[in-house]
Amino acid sequence: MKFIVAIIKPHKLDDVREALATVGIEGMTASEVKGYGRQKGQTEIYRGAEYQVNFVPKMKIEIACDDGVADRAVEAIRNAANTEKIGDGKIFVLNLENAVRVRTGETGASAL
Amino acid sequence: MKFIVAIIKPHKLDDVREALATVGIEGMTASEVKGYGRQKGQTEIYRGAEYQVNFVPKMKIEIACDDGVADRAVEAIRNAANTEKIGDGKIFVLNLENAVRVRTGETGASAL
Amino acid sequence: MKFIVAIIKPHKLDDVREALATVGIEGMTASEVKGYGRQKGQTEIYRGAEYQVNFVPKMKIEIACDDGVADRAVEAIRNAANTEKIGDGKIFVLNLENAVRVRTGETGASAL
Amino acid sequence: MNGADTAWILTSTALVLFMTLPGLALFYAGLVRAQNVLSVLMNCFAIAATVSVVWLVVAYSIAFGEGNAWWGGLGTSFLSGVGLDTIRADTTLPETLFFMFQMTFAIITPALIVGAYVERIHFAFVVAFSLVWVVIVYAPVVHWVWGGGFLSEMGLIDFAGGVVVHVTAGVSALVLAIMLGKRRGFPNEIQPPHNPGMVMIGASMLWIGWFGFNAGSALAADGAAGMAMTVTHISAAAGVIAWSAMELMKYRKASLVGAVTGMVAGLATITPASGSVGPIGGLVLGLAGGIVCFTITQFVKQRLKIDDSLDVFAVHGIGGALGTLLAAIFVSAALGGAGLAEGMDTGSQLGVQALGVVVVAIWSGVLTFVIATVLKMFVPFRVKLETEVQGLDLAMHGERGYHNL
Amino acid sequence: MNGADTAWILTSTALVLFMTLPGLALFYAGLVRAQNVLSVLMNCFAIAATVSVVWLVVAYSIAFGEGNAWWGGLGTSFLSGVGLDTIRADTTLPETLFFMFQMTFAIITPALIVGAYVERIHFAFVVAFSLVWVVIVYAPVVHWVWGGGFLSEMGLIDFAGGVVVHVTAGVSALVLAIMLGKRRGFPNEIQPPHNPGMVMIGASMLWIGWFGFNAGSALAADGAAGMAMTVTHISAAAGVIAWSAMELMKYRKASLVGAVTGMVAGLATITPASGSVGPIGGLVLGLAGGIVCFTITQFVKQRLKIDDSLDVFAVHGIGGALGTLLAAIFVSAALGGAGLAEGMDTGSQLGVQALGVVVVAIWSGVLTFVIATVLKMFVPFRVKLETEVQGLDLAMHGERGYHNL
Amino acid sequence: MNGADTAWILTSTALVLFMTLPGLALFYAGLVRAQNVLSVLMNCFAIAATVSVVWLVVAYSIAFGEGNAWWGGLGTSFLSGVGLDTIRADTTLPETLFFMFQMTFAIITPALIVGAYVERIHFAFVVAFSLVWVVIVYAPVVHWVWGGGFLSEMGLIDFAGGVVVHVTAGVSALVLAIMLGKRRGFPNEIQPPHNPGMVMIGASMLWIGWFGFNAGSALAADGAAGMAMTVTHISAAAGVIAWSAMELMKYRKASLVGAVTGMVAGLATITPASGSVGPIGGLVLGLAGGIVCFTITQFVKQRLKIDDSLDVFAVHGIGGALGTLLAAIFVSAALGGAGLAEGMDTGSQLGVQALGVVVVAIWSGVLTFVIATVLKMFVPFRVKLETEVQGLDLAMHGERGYHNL
Ligand SMILES: Nc1ncnc2c1ncn2[C@@H]1O[C@H](COP(=O)(O)OP(=O)(O)O)[C@@H](O)[C@H]1O
Ligand SMILES: Nc1ncnc2c1ncn2[C@@H]1O[C@H](COP(=O)(O)OP(=O)(O)O)[C@@H](O)[C@H]1O
Ligand SMILES: Nc1ncnc2c1ncn2[C@@H]1O[C@H](COP(=O)(O)OP(=O)(O)O)[C@@H](O)[C@H]1O
Repeated sequence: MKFIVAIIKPHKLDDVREALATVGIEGMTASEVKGYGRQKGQTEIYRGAEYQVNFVPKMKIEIACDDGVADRAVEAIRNAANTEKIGDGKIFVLNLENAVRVRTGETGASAL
Repeated sequence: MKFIVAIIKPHKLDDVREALATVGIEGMTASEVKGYGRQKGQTEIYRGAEYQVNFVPKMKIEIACDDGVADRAVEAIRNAANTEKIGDGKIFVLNLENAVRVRTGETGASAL
Repeated sequence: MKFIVAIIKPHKLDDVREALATVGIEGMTASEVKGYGRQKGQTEIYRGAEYQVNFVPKMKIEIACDDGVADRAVEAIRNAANTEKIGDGKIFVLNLENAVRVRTGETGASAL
Repeated sequence: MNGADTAWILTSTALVLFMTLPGLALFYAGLVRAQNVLSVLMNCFAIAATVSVVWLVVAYSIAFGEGNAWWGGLGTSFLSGVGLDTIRADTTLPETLFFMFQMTFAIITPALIVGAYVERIHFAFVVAFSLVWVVIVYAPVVHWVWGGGFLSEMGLIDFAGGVVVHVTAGVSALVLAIMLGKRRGFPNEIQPPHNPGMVMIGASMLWIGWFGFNAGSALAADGAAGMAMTVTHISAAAGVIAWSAMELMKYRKASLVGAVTGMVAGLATITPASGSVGPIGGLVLGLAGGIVCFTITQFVKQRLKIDDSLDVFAVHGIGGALGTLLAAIFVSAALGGAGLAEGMDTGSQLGVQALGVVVVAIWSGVLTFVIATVLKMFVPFRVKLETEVQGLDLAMHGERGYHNL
Repeated sequence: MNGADTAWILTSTALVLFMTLPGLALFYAGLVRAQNVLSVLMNCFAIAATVSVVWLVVAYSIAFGEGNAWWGGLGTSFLSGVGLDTIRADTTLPETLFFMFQMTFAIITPALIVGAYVERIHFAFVVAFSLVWVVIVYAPVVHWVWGGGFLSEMGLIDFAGGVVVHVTAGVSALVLAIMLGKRRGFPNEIQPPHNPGMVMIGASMLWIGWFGFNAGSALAADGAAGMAMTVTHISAAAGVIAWSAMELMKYRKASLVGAVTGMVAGLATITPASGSVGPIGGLVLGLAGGIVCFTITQFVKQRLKIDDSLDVFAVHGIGGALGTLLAAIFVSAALGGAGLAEGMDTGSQLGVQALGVVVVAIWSGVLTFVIATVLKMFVPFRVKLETEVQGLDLAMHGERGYHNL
Repeated sequence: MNGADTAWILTSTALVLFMTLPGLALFYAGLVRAQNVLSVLMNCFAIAATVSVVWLVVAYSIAFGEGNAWWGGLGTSFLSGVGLDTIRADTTLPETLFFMFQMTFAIITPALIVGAYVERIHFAFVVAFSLVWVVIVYAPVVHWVWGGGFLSEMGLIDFAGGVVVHVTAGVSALVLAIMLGKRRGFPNEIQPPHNPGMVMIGASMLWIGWFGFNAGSALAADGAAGMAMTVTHISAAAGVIAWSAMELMKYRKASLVGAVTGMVAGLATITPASGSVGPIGGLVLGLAGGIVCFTITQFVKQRLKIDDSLDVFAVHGIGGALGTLLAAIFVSAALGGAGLAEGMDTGSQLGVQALGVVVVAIWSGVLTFVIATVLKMFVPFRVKLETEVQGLDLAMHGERGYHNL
């Protein structure tokens, strides 16, 4: 199984969720994060001084999925999150050794 | 070593923490996340309209541990987090290549 | 490639970011987390009662990088985050199978 | 000059300004997304500051100068001729104080319109529009109703501004909302209020401040003020109960935002009638306001699909109009009211009330359309989609509402 | 009618309503978990709205109608017979205004009880209980003490409601807390206040509003109001100092929530005495209130293990009772007070004070038990454990307090 | 005694206390890091409580006792000799009320200084310093200007405290900021305000409360109060416009925090002149205040690199001094003012004004230096670096501002 970590623009969350549904992925975990990279944060002003904000708000999505759908999942995320602008984000794929559903104790793919 | 990522119901955090202590795990990192899955969020009402909330509040716990205790850790989390209700969450196990304690520079299991 | 997860003290974020730049890492994702470990939280008082706070605020930084720089990255984080006090944090290194840049679709190291 | 009346109106002036700063600002800011909270607060704050100066420069004179049946002229611009000891005609108050008390109404009226265009309008347009609107739309209507103009001549009952404040703001809001267009995602993907507690704080301040608004409109510390305060309070309470009851029937849950919205509906409805009706009237008007505004709110958004984002028309416009009409009925002594002016019967009074509502609604709607059409040639009207998505706070004002990192 | 007195009581009415909306609501809401913030605000808001109507319909009449030594009867229901020019007997105020001023007390008293049952009670019970309680428990006590009933006949000193407001609310709160049971996790795993800043905002509004509560109870704009405001303020300040000193001794830290709780203790303690004592009396009562309430708070929660969640009994009940007793001592001219009523000596006055406290405490406790016992047969009393765990906001009201995603 | 005047000053007292609790507290707390929000609120709250007691014990007597040209002596300590019916000399008010009204000024003045030392000072020092400062620095200056002391003899115009409140606080703040040193990271890595919305709420309360501050300083409900309220409001509005205009020119964005800071600048500037100038004067003073304070704010922080963290000197000190000087010009009847006192011409008045500012500035600066130098031998002055990094809330007060986990 794979553990996919995607960093996207916050307002793209719903689009990505729907895109993943189309490839059969019905579960995910999202969290607010702050990103640093090529895309620079806007400046903030405060009483006549300007402050560079280094980190920009991003959404992180974590998805555990079967090896089989991993590539399609990545593709789906990419298409849904893409705005052709710097800062659209990244998708990271890690290997997932095991998964367990707390409620039932099912393990492996059937736990997803 | 293993890197365990558990998604649980927020109010189960303390129970899980205590359960992990019983298997000798004294360190973990928790964060608030929003989960999407079988469990659907409650609806919110606003001036005569109803809104479906897609994501439900969850707690994410990350635990690095030695291979030896990994299974017992997963079991401990499962038992502590289980309420037999949909939405109890998932436990994901990834391989952890290395760990370093910032303060001392210790690496591997001794860094945990 | 490697996926580095560092748990540090919140006020060290900027130091770590700068340290990573010196080893050529220009991208990262940060998030607020709560940590549990040797360092105990301060107590809070409320109307004549004292409460032990189990979790202390920490910052989590996630960095995807090429195998080549991984060790230097870990070293850089360690030096920047170190205050020689309990609770300075941990650095975890996982294997990263693939990375994709949403905007361009580039994969692998060139996506970082 | 009467010291007691002066003391109460000094207080009322503070109360009514408090309704806008921070009352209404919080009420509205809590209803939007977290990324737009500051822009809403800034809209209200900037309107308060700029309208105050315009009121001094010209609007007060247009509203309350000698003038004729249509406007007050420019004779009192910059309060010329008004000194420490000048008493406002037909009152027992220093004219400076009367000027201030009325200014607080001139501030909150355009601020009410903010609810129509939040989360997508350009800040420059907000300021430009509000200033022009106060001079061209609001000030003349004030003169017609309270400045001795033709509607007061006809005997229109509008004690504290059902027509002057709520109908003008409500109708103008509806027109602007249509011209500006919907927010991205409206109506289905709109996010619920980011901070209902903030909404409740603002609502509570509106409730308290409304005592200055309605009881202050007695312009005296007397029984009329006491009765106005009483019916105002009862109507607010009845509005809360009515709206919550509707929600309970529909969802088996009563929401906080619903309860406070019902309060505003009850208050907007009693406003024109607060000098005429008795406690029973207050009760009925509040219930009616809550039920009717609840229904219209859904009609406008779900049927008409108009994104009058914070329901200015449905709550203020409709509430104010409803109260203006019902005033003709509950003014009757038989229903515990102050009694009809002599020469008037319920029918004729109802006619005057209806006329007042219609004339002012048309005036506000048409002129708002004209003003906005002209202004948007010179001032940016709506922000870019990307700005709307990111939120206005950072893009328009270089600030973020909540910093925790 | 006296215009100056009317002006001040119009203001005081606004101030006392401000104590509940949003003052007390914020004070309580900041103390609970983030998942219950809206339910607390909603409890206070719903109580304000529904009690207002009940006050008009029947409670005011029971409290202030002609009646006899025990109750005021139903003759003044719906303010029948009260018009624009009706003056309230023994005052210089329009009766409508007196009605409004007293209403704000009838609102805050049941709202104080909210602190006992937060985070686990069912919303339907809150509304039902509060309405019945105001009619059956509160209104009669008001009549006994302020409406010419038997306690006023006996010469009980309770200027602004130590017995009428704080003892009734405090004792009823304790009884409800016991009947309802502890919150999950009480006492060891209770979370600290989710937003102490919100608590401080509410507390500040309570401090300001209390000027209307105590100085307003002079029912006039005169030296008595000035002195009442002075001793009230000094007592609040002394309460802050006393509570903070206790914390510093115990933890070497003074907390914000502790400081504002001491303020409330000082204010509750001075309330009954604010028409009788001088500045020194205010200072002593505030210090006494802070120290005693601090001690009782811990006794109730840590010894008795009763989850009177926000310490309504320990702070209001005890503070109000303490002040009522001390009033008998510090009323003496020798201590800068207004002096004992003739025919009274300190001993006899103390007897009357003690009697008043005991009678009202028993009345409130017993009737609260009866009302709750009966009501819970018809209305859900406590929410399901799962709802309690998730928080009441979403389950009861379909809203969440903070939206950042 | 005059009931109407009493009614208005009762209200004004509530309004001015409201400026500090919670107005100023929120204004400042929103500007700091989230980890210090409670410490700022606690500083203001603790100052309010402790200064109140000191005011009763000794400071009021020093300020307003009989005394001589330099101080009022100790004769009125504990309000000895002041009863229910005592009328304050040269007023129509009960002396208890005059005592309370002036107390609210004594509370807010040291609270203003809080802005200089936030995020790094030790709580014990805040309390100790504020108490000593009120007695030694503030009370005598009050006597000189309002208590019949030498500056009032000379004819200094300071209606509501440009010199007494703003210059004393501003200069003392600057001295403390220099002595205490910069916050870690100043000036480049300072974080922007953690909650600008909270700043705006506080600012709005300051605006409303300032009506009590300035119009209340008329000590009567009359035309003078009406005019003071008018010029105060206009100046606040003009300050907002001026500051926002400066920001727009510099960044093409107008921020909310900037707008509200301009408001404070406009209000500080009009304060001393609010009894002397007309509407035009109010407009000019507000614009001048906004522009000058905007410039000085940047000069102090970016040039002088002094971490007067929340710009107390630049906004209050400079604003108050500027207004004191301009009062000499805009008092002239030709400019719509009340006219110069006889025997005075603009030049001589300007001289008196300048003298007042300089004398009080030196007095405040030197004594603040002495007090702080002595106190820090006994009380911890600045917290440890680690505490500063973690934030003061948890370390000093055992609480956290925001709990969501
Ligand atoms: N090396 C990295 N490791 C982890 N996260 C990264 C890394 N580089 C970028 N990110 C995340 O991806 C986001 C977008 O990256 P950025 O360089 O700004 O634009 P782009 O995605 O177009 O390359 C960043 O805000 C950050 O959250
Ligand atoms: N495929 C997945 N990848 C990552 N997280 C998931 C996935 N599926 C579910 N989750 C997380 O687990 C939580 C519980 O899953 P859900 O399907 O609601 O119930 P259950 O755990 O009983 O199957 C979700 O809210 C989400 O946070
Ligand atoms: N086994 C673990 N798995 C995941 N995170 C851990 C683990 N142990 C500690 N941490 C994180 O590292 C932080 C610091 O660890 P702690 O034991 O307090 O001090 P130190 O880093 O000096 O050993 C903790 O607050 C927690 O966030």
